[in-house]
Amino acid sequence: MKAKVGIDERGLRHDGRRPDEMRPVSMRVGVLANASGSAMVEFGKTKVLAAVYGPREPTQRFMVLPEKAILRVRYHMAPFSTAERKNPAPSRREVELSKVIREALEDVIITSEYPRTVIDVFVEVLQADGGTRAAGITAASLALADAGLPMKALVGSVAVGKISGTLVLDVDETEDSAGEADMPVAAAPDLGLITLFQLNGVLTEEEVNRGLSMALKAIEQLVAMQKSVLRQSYEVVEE
Amino acid sequence: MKAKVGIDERGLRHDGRRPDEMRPVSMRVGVLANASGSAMVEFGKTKVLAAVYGPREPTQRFMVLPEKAILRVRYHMAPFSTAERKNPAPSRREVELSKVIREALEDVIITSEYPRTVIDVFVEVLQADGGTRAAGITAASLALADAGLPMKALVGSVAVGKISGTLVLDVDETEDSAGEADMPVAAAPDLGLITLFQLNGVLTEEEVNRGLSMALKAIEQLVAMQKSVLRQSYEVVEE
Amino acid sequence: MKAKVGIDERGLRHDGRRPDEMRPVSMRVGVLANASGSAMVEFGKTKVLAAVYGPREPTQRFMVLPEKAILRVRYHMAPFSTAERKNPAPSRREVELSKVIREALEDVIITSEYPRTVIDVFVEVLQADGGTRAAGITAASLALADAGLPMKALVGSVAVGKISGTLVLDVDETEDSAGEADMPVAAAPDLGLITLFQLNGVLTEEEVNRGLSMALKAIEQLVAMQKSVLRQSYEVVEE
Amino acid sequence: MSVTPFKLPVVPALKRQSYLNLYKRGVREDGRSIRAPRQLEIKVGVLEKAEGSALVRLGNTQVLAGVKVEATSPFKDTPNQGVLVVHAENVPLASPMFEPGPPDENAIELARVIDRSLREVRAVDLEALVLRPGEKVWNVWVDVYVLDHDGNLFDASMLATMAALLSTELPDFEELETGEVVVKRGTKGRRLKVDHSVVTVTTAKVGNYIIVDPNFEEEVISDYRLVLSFDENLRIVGAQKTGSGGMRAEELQEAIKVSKEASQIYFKALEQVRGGGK
Amino acid sequence: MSVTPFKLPVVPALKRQSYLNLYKRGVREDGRSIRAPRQLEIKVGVLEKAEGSALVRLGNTQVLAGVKVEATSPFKDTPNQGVLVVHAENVPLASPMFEPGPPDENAIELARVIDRSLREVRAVDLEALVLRPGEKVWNVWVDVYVLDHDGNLFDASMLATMAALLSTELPDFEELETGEVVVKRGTKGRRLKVDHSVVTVTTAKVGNYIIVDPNFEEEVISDYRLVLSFDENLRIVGAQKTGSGGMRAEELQEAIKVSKEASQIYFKALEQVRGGGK
Amino acid sequence: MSVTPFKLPVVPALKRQSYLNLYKRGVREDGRSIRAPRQLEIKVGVLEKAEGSALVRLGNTQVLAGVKVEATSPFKDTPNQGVLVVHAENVPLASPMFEPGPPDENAIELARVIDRSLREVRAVDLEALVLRPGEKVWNVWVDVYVLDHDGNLFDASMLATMAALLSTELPDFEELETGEVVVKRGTKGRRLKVDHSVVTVTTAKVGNYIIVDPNFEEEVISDYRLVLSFDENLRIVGAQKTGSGGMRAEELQEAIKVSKEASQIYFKALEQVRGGGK
Repeated sequence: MKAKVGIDERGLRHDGRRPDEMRPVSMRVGVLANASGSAMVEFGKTKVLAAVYGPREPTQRFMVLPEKAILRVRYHMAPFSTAERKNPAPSRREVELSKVIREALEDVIITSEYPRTVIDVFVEVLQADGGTRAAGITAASLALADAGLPMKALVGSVAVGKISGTLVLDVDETEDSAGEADMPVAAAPDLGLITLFQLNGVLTEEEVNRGLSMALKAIEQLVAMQKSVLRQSYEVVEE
Repeated sequence: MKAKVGIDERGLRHDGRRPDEMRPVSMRVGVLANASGSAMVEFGKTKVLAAVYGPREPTQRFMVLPEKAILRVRYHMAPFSTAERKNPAPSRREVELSKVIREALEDVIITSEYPRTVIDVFVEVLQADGGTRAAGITAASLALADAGLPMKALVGSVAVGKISGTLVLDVDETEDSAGEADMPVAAAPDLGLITLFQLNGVLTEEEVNRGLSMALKAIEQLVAMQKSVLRQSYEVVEE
Repeated sequence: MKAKVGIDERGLRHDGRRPDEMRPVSMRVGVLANASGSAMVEFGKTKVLAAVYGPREPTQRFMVLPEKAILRVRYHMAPFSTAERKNPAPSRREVELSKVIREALEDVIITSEYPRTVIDVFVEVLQADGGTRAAGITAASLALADAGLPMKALVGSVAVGKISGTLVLDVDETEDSAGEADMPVAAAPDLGLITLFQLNGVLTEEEVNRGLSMALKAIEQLVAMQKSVLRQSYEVVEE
Repeated sequence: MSVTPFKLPVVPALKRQSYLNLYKRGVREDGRSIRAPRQLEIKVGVLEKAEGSALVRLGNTQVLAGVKVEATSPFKDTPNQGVLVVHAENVPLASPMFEPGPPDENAIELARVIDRSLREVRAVDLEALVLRPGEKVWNVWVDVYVLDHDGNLFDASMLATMAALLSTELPDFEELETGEVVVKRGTKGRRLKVDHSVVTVTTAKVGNYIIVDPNFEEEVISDYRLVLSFDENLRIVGAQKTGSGGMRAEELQEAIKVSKEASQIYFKALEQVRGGGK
Repeated sequence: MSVTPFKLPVVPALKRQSYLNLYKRGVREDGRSIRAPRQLEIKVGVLEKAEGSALVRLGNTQVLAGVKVEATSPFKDTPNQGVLVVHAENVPLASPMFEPGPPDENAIELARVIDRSLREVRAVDLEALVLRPGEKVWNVWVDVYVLDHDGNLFDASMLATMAALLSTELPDFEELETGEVVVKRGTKGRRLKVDHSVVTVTTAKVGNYIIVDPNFEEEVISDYRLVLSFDENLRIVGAQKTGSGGMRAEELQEAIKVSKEASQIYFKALEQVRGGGK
Repeated sequence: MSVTPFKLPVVPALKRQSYLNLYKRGVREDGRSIRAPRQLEIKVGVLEKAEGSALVRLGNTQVLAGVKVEATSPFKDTPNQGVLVVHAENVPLASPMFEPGPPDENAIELARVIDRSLREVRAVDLEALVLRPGEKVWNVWVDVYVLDHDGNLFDASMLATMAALLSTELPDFEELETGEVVVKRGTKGRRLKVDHSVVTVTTAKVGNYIIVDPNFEEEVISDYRLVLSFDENLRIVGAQKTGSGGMRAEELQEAIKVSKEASQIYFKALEQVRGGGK
């Protein structure tokens, strides 16, 4: 089975992509009427919706900080998003991913402008085909901008994998389950900062560095796309 | 099996009742010492106990409204009330029934007299033989009156079913599981208002209207009985 | 199997102890850096760790008393403490034991000195070989003293069992599962007060009284040992 | 416990009055009649990996329904029937009032009303869901996911449920020697057998008016809502009054007539799904 | 976590003193002796559909116990024994202090003390509950439902449990070819075999007095309560000190004597149930 | 939901500055280098009744790991492999910040990082855990119990996990005719087969410095921590940035080098466990 999803004689992947090629990416903002900001991001078949509410008063009064807004993030998978129906109760994986996604976004939001409030970010995976956290961070960053929250920079995210010994960009589910490593990265290129970094699998030091470069290059393009989508949306609004 | 519980050649039901005949109804108030008000109502073998506490301070401080009392209702089945032991954790059915029972009672209580307080209504099904929500609403309304809470009117409730094509009043469990439709109704006859209306099953428009008339007629009798029971209880107290 | 764990011809128990002999007891205080007070107590292979935090502000603001501190106690077994792995969620047994341990300690702490605060006692069973609640109370009392909380007296605890008709002190797990009765006792000898008393099993009135005497005598020795351990710990601190 | 809602937004009296003034003229803020539902759009097959899916927009309300199937053991009392389960979640991104956590009473009521309406009329042929009689059947999960809540979740969710079921294709499967059933995800075996179309029509009582398909603000100012379920023969296959205001018997009669009419728009939309699906 | 009760009502000092003044004369507010339980009434068979049931009134305290049985697999280490489970709930209608939700520490303690007392003396013959050795046994559920709490839930609940068990009739059942057991609800096969009678007697220490069967206010002002379980031979088959006050050794001795005496009233009541039940 | 930590203690600016002043000179408050972990002590076999156990002290941080095994059915897709599960709990006695209850996001992250690092490199030979192919395998539970939290729970917990696994002896078992497996608790059959050693090295970014093995206060004032997992061949077998500060690419490169060096101290300690264990 690994042979099938590896790199073929032409150097291409199971779906015809080059190793450093992302799946088709789609981004839309302002897709929900109620939310302060929202975005839908697709990486191939992976579809993720993000919505932002706030700054608003916390539901529990003690959950505030005197000098800045608190960020709350929920990463959640729809029951129909996976091959076998997912129980809607939060899994341990969803708990961990909510945490690392929150940390990937927290420092780019200028939360000091809204002390004693809460900013909620809801990330819903509608279809999971690999790279859901990366698409989710990309969507959440867009939704925060769409909500008009002051941000130091936009954040994009992508995962680098290793398949049959080759580093590849934006692994899909088929590749992920057959691959040797999965290294999700999120970054704010305008700040030169990596805001999420994880590795599941085995890599050498050299591979980590090379993989990181691949990811950062792709993230620059994602952020450029985010900016263009936001610009269009502002123009629509201004018209 | 349906034949057995249908209507026989004399036009009678499996337990000898006519289609528009309720099971023997029993009502008692003031059956509990601690509660502000309480009532026990039996429709045949269905036995339901209701208790009211309040108006009192809410356990959670934020759970108040500035202009009126909040009503909290719990419909709950005792583990021994059903054929197979019922798990005491609230089922989805109990959650829904708590909601519709609350809504069936809410507008007859003059909650504006008790702002910033909570009124609790606990409905416990001790034995379930069909019609538990109807008996429960009838008991809860009595318990509210027994608690001396100001009410616009009393509420009674009964379900109409359809068995072998015939509309019948106050279906028991045997009829319910074999029947084609179950339509619970609650009403405050003195106000001319229906406060609960549900239909589970298939009926024509004409049957809905006819069934509703059957139910409203029976509810008038139930409310008359409620009044008589309350009157007796006041007299006892005054003596 | 009962024969094996009974009393042999020399009058000794399965591990060579006399009926009124405890297992080797070990006590240490100040074993944790973060806690206000802490203690580790071993009765043979039974190992229990206790820690005290507070007096401190309650996490929930309403959980206070105006005239004294509130005591919160959690008795909990580590998943690896038992033969079959224990689910870490609190069992009904752990809920009951938390209650009786709290009640065994509550009145010896002079809680009136700290109104509107909470004192937390965490008892963790690291290895369970019978007598965990007794070792836990003994450890908790030490940890409270180690935290410098004002106490009327120290509390020690031990269980008396009945094996093949003989009353025995400090039953281990093997004896407990084969025995006819288990009677845990906690007491503050300096006050002449029994603070925990339970019986699981069948005893005559005479046996209860005789068993209680056995337990109280042993508890006197446990409390003497507690005092000596605390004295040494103070001396270390003062040096 | 069910608790009086104490966090609903307040609709200013002036706004309420402007709504009523419009109703008097038979129309709504967005120009439609008091008897007409909002703009309706149904897209099916919006998810490639689910066995069935549909996205419904009813005005600004958006509901996504996804269907997943799994091989399971039948219930003991119905050994030769598959299982249909409807589950609804008020995902917190859909409304400032929704909070993360297990379904609350509103989501549970929503799912149960949909479930009952389908069940009573046998909308899905459960007998056609048997893999091995008495032992293995399909469990069909419909997950209703409210994405944007601008009122009338019942109608939008029922339409999404029906459209997702109509678009559902059952995967192939393989029986192992051990008797276990392995589902071949991604394959398309045959269509789910949907024998009846069911819709709900929700009316709300606001002031003295009975209006069809209330938006969120209209729900807030309404006395009660009445959810009526119909099959394609216009039999009433379910009903639920929701909200604490009292209803007069004649209001029920009027609501039935009004709802029957409005149901035609919903049925037409489902017909298009059914037609376009094959 | 167990937390110091911080919501108990406050009994005024004057009220407390008036209780103590009465105790000095050996009596209680309602005229009974400090050594006597309140008026006791036991009704069995109050529920037609449960396998067994009993309603106990002890003064104003009311406890309902219901017995349900189901066919289940035995525990691995006791393949030839049925299962007896006692579960208690402090239903919120019984007291302003009870809240909806899973059993708290008091309800759990209550159920466990009853359960242990029955278990140790083998009150119910578990060997007589085998349907098919090693494979199917009766699981007997006793659900203790506190309806009105005016103190001494232990004694009232134990009496309700015993009376409900004594009134229990096991239903008939049928074995299917598949080995499954179908319970024929509503039938009455044979009586549950109850070999021993067990009662608890609760005393409370108030001031310098040991009083039997405290009401709720007496519980609140007591230092501690002592629950002693006895079988019909007056062996002590369980004990539980509850409440945080310390107990002197001689108080235990006195409590045992006092409780043995008082137990006779409870045993007599159970004898009547046993007699009347047959 | 993941929430910005809002209860962390505040480290005074002066304290932070004094830390940074020391780092400038390459040292820490306790005299060690910014590149060195604290005093490390590993004791194995601290619990007689668990199949394996280890207590790790890393400065004032204390973590206890216990291993329990049970016979279970394998997963369907890996019928010839045992199961390894890592579970971590932040027991409330370990820190004023920990509260009773199910594991929070920090405990879950801790367990999952350890679990992934072991899994990817196949540290434990799962094929050697089969009792009866396709039917019964050992489930190996590692429970990580944090007893005293003074920072760097990752490294301490990974060391405790590895040491506990290295000390684990599988019990004997018996197969009944029914096919059931009875574990003979207390016996020592054979050692668990641990093929690889894995350690994590945690660095923290404080000011402009990358320091190894932060204590709790250093964690609080750090921008982020980076947890890198290595096997004995110094391959990177896992990574996790934790904390919300951003990381520069060159910091990652430096952290890898620094961590590789520091890992030697941890590997040496594990070697001693492995050597002493036999």
